[in-house]
Amino acid sequence: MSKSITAKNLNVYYGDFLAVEGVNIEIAAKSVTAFIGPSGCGKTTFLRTLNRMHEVLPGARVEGELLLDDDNIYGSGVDPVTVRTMVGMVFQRPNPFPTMSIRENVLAGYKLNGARMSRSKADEIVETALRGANLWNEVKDRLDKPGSGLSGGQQQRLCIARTVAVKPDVILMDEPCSALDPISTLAIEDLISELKKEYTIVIVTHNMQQAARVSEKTAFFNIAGTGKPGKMIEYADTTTIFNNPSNEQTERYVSGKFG
Amino acid sequence: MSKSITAKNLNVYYGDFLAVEGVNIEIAAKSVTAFIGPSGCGKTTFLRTLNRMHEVLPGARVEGELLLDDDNIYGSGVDPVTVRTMVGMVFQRPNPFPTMSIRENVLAGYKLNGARMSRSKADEIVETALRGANLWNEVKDRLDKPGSGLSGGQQQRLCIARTVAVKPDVILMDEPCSALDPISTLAIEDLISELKKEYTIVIVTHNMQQAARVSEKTAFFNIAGTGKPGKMIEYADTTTIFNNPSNEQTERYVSGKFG
Amino acid sequence: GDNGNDGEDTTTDEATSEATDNGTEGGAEEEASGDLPSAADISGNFYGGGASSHETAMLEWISEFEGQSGGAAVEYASVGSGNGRSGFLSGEYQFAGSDAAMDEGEYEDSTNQCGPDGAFHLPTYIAPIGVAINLDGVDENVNLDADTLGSIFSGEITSWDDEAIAEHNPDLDLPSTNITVVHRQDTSGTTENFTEYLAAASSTWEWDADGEWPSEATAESAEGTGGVIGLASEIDGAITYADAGRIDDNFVTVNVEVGGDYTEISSEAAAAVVSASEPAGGGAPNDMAFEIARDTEEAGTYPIIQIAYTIWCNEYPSQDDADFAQAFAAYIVSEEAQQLAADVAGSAPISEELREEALEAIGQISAG
Amino acid sequence: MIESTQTKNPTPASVQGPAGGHEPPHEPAAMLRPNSLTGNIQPRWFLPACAAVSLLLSFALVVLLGDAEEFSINWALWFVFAAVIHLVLAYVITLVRINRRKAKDMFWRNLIYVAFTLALLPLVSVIMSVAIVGFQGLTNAGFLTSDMQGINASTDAGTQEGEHGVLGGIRHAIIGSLVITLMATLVSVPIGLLTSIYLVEYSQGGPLSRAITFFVDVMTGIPSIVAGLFGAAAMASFLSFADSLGIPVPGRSTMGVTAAIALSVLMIPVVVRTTEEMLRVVPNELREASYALGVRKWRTILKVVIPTAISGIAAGVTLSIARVIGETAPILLTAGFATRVNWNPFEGWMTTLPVFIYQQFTRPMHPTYHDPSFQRAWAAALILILIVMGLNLIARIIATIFAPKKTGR
Amino acid sequence: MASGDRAGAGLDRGFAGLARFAGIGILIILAFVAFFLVCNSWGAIYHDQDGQADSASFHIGEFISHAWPLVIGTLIVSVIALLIAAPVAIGVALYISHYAPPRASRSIGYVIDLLAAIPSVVYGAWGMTFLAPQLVPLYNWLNEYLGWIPIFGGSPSPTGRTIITAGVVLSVMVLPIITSVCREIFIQTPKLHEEAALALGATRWEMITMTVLPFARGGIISGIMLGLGRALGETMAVVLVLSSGPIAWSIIQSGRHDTIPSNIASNFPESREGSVHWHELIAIGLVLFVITLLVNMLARWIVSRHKEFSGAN
Ligand SMILES: Nc1ncnc2c1ncn2[C@@H]1O[C@H](COP(=O)(O)OP(=O)(O)OP(=O)(O)O)[C@@H](O)[C@H]1O
Ligand SMILES: Nc1ncnc2c1ncn2[C@@H]1O[C@H](COP(=O)(O)OP(=O)(O)OP(=O)(O)O)[C@@H](O)[C@H]1O
Ligand SMILES: [Mg+2]
Ligand SMILES: [Mg+2]
Ligand SMILES: O=P([O-])([O-])[O-]
Repeated sequence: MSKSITAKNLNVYYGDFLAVEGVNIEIAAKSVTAFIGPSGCGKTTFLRTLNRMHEVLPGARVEGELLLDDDNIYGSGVDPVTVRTMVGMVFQRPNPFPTMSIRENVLAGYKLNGARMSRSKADEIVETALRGANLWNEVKDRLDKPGSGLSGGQQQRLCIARTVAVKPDVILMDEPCSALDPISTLAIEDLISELKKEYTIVIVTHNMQQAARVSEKTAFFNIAGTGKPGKMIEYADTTTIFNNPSNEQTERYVSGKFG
Repeated sequence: MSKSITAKNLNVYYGDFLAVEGVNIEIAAKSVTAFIGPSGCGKTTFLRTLNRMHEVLPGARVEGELLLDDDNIYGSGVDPVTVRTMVGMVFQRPNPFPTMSIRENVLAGYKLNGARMSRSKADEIVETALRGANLWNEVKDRLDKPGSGLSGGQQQRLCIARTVAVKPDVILMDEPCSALDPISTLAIEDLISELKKEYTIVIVTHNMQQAARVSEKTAFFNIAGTGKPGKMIEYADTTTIFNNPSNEQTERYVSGKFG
Repeated sequence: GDNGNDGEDTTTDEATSEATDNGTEGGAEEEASGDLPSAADISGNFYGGGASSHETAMLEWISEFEGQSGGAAVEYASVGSGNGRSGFLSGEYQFAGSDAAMDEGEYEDSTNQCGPDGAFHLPTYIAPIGVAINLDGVDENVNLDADTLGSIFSGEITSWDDEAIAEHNPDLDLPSTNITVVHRQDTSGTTENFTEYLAAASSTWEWDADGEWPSEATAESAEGTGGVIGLASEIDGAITYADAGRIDDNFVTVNVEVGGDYTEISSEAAAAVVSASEPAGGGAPNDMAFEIARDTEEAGTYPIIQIAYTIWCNEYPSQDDADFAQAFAAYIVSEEAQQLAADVAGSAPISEELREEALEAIGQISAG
Repeated sequence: MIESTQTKNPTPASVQGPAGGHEPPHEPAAMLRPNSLTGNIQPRWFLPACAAVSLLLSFALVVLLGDAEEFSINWALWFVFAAVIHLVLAYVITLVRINRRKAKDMFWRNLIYVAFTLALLPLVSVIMSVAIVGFQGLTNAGFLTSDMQGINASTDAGTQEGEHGVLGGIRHAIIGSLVITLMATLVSVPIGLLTSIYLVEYSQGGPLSRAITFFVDVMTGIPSIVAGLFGAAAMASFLSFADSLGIPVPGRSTMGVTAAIALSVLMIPVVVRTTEEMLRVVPNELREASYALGVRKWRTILKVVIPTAISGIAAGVTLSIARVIGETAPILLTAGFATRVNWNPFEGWMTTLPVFIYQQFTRPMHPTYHDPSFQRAWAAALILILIVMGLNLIARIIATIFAPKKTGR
Repeated sequence: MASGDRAGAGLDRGFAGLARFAGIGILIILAFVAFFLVCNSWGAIYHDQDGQADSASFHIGEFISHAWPLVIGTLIVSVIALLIAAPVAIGVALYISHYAPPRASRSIGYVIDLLAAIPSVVYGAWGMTFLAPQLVPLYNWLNEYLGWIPIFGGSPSPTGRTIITAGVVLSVMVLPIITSVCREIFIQTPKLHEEAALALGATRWEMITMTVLPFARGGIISGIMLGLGRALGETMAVVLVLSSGPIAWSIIQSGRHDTIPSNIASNFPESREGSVHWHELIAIGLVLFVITLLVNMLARWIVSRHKEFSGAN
């Protein structure tokens, strides 16, 4: 499991609008990488290119190369679905399936793909995933209730459980903890630390402390102004970014002096 | 403007499920109060009772008294609509009106009564509100574009601008910064500090530092277990809660030792 | 189903009387035309469609015929004469019912389905068209001549106590109620025959014969015979025209002036007009289409009639079909069947001469 | 309530915003923010009371306006007056006691209530008309279990003379309706649903999708009789074509399946338009959630998008079935008019309930004694309504099983 | 990893192909219908003078003078139907989605759906036997007090079988269609947006105008178009209810006005296939087709003007 990611000169467009420009990054396998940067700078946009979710939007397209280990996921003949089974994603807004129960939500990755499994096997997957997302105790008595009846935080953890359940190689997380309380956040962070033994993890966060706590490397994105494309300004070890950034913008951002 | 809030023995139900039990709290006018607590403990639920948004859900109901200054907002003959004009709310998830442009979103509250205002007056309101929410520079060139085309953080700031624009007495904020980057967060926090000169503000947050930074008083909510009702455990000055809480649960929570 | 049996039970007395009829008549027919297959030998399905005027009689005939047959099933769809003829010509129907005779083009088309001799008409349903009046205070038939009828239906006379009406009815105390003309809104054979009469016999009626009511003379209209009767019975002072059999007790009818006398509507008077009419000529060898003598001055005739035809192939693709057609057509023209139609639908049975001519024609039906 | 006057005339202090220093007080804020909690709402008894008063007043008005000699009530007029008085009364009282916004809210709320009542009136009226006569027809022996074979004017004459009750039944028409509608549904729903899936999920506004949308719109305007003509003509040419190829085919194009084709032409656009609309409102984030799990698009559509929209789709399908199951004109031209049961849509004629109703209603069996035919017609109408109701119920049950569980935010 | 699981990708393409094929299928069906109509309409404007063969010529003017009163009649009846049905239907849909007690709303929706279940023949029968007589006093009243307006002039119908009655009956028939579509869309309005409006202190009606109605715009128009399609094409109900005739100003007179479908249905059974009259009937069917097309294009245009503000994002 787990793969490395390499972006080479990646430009990301919404129709004619260049949202992110010229990203070059190398993300090692079995590591946690954090993306930080001000709102609107293109963190989400870039993250979505890593599992080809970007192209789901009409008119959205990508230029450049993006290698998963050695394969260009934007190469011809590459099936985006295969990419997405390898690269899982947790969204900024929790989005459990409203037609499904909590249990079904966790199993969605299997069930939606038509996988058949024994009841006990399924139970095991559900429990492992929900425990991993620190949600098991809260929902174990109402696994058959709809997932949309949970609180925001519970919903987000449900979405994490759902992603982890299918065991991808890479997990992308778009501000996964922004709706969580510190305890759940801590649990998710623990989970991340544990997952990184096996998976490559990329996380977008606004919480510097979190970035500092969980990630080994950090990429700082910034945007020169509205209508301008976002750019990756600096990419280095997390400690370097937070303590000794080489770029002045980064320095100002991490020290909160920005804007 | 600005009003005090007093809850007396407030029980909040979803149908038969008692979600929050026996809350007694006195929130002074022109102050900032933070609600903290683990996910699912009923912070959002309780907050929504403060402007009678709770009853919008079918089957949801409230027992007890809730005084705005001296008037029980759950008293007979009280119009929930009036309550909501006095008590504004920013939601956990940004929810700009998708069918309106950015400009219209900000003016939405004014447009309600079909009030006619001059173009320049409207422009002024829009600019003031957007500046206050630290969004003006990012959107000033696309005020006529739909609000849903913004990034998550931009959307949330738009919602704050929309709420502030109508100048309510009390502003409730349900994790308003959970989708924001530090800079926007800082701006919102500044905004809160400024607003509290005139308004009463209640904010739900998972970010202890934020609670510590912006609030004068903090209420800690907790839940004994799943299916049990959430309770307000402790309510005191923020410094007391964070440095010298009288309750052991609070102490464990704020020090991150919980769970 | 079960109910079908009930239905048959109820008609047992008729059926027995028919059976005896059949015994004598059927025998006579067979002698006359030689080799007409009898109903009892017939089975299978047979489809027909066309004029709705036929429908009531046709359903009677079908029930009886099926009862006598060895498992035959006949269906008749009342889709209108035009559709009936189209369906027949395209082979959907094995026979058609039509209020009007085929024109030349249709006759030519019929050679596609019906062999080189094409198709021919049988006058199987002769129906007097009654002029019905719903007028409070009048419960005797009203006497009118063609000119007055023309004036009434073209909307020139608007009140029942008009001079022109009173003149014909010295004994009637006519109220001053407004006249409401009710006519068919759909194109119909009834309208065509009625306007044909008015056009031929009335000097006050300005329009040509047509299946569609002239839009200049428009008044209240309704769909179908049932529609006009239903509507006219709701309006005091209404006058309409309809298949005699469908005019109920809410109405009085018009005795039409012919040759100085007022003829009351009746089967005999209707049949008399057919005798006075000429064959149309042309068409298939044994065709029996008619040119009705609308403007006859022969006393005791009732000239507002319509002759509805059934149309048959001279040559059917299979022997089964030919046998079926012969047996069913022969049944339809039989005295028994014609009397049955007269009883239930108020039609005029065809005369003995016509029947013989018809059986002659039916005998010519062959298989190709 | 006591402070209502105060509400309308807020003191300057109450309208001043936080930035009020440099901002003159303006009207909007005043109306947005009344400074009293109470008195801004009408008491619970207000609406019923107002309605009662309106009913009484309009009753008086109707009686006054009506014939002086003859005491009669025009129900329609009563309803209209009552509705108008209620609307105006509630509006004015609210305007005077509270404010314009509340009055407007009150007005629209009442208008919606009136609209709802208005919609119920014809429903009740039609159902009563159908049910009263229809129920009588239903009680006739064998009405559901027999067909019309052998039923004719003589039969009804027998009924008139009291020899027996109303005979004949609609078994053949029920079977015809179900078979033909089922076939039309089997053709239309998959085509319609797939097309709307194509429009919503696959096409990105390309020329093909624009062409489809355009032509589907056009199809909604096909008069049903033209659809019937088309069905008959299409089947006839298909049969002659197939025949010329030597494929064994039925000799006549008049049969159940031809009617089903004609109905499909009418049904497809309804299915497409309703389901398209329902698919469009499924939030994109659900699709993305599914894609992100590595689920293929077709599975996402089938297992996420469609279940989320299922209740709307079910409603649309029911609507389209209801739309065609009541068709008369196209059936006559395509399926003929049978008096007996025929299960086989590929051979022989069939009858459907609307055709039967139309025939019994417009051309009663007996020339002058119409009662039995009318009874059959209304009873058949009642059965038809019950059938569609049943279908509706089934659709709803299906919808509820798969529908989003509507709890939470 | 280059090509992943081929079977899965194949299925995906297969499904996409299937969906596309269904769309193309519709185009083909429609092409056939259009071909059928156009072919058979041609004879209405290009034919020989009665009886005289080989003297075929164009008779466009004749056809137009035959068709335009029917077009007007059809439009009148549809406009009346929509004017009554659309507001009521939106009201009913709102009642079901936002005003009725939550428990009751399902069954109420079901009850309204029942209206769609009633076959048009029954509406026709109901309209002619029950509704039409009820409306006579209204027509008399309109004629007496508003008779100076041409549309209420003439002599009011004694039976009530007028174009306006037909319009009312049609409005009842299209009501459930519009209601059903609108209701389903209204229910889909995101709670989040509704709550946003309420939190700003909107009254229920203001919340509806701010969020529900804009969100449902496309759906409402779709529903209305579906209803219009039904109104334009409705045959039997109009045949039974309307006492038809030539066009006139007054809409409360009977024996006046006719609609395209009812005219086709009334005259079709007696017209011989291939005759000029038969071609004319098909041609006015084609005209109805074109009318629908124009109306729908207008509707699409209205919806598309606000596309970027649609509710799905
Ligand atoms: N669907 C879209 N169409 C067009 N532009 C978009 C779209 N989504 C985002 N954008 C624009 O692209 C830019 C980058 O947005 P993105 O959502 O990636 O920011 P972000 O860094 O994730 O911000 P946040 O921290 O607020 O989530 C922004 O200017 C945004 O307005
Ligand atoms: N609509 C609802 N119906 C039933 N139960 C609900 C509903 N919304 C929330 N609950 C339950 O009420 C409890 C309190 O939920 P609430 O959303 O108030 O938590 P919270 O403290 O805001 O959590 P978070 O920090 O995750 O937002 C939870 O157990 C939740 O599952
Ligand atoms: Mg983002
Ligand atoms: Mg919450
Ligand atoms: O028999 P009709 O053509 O007059 O209906």
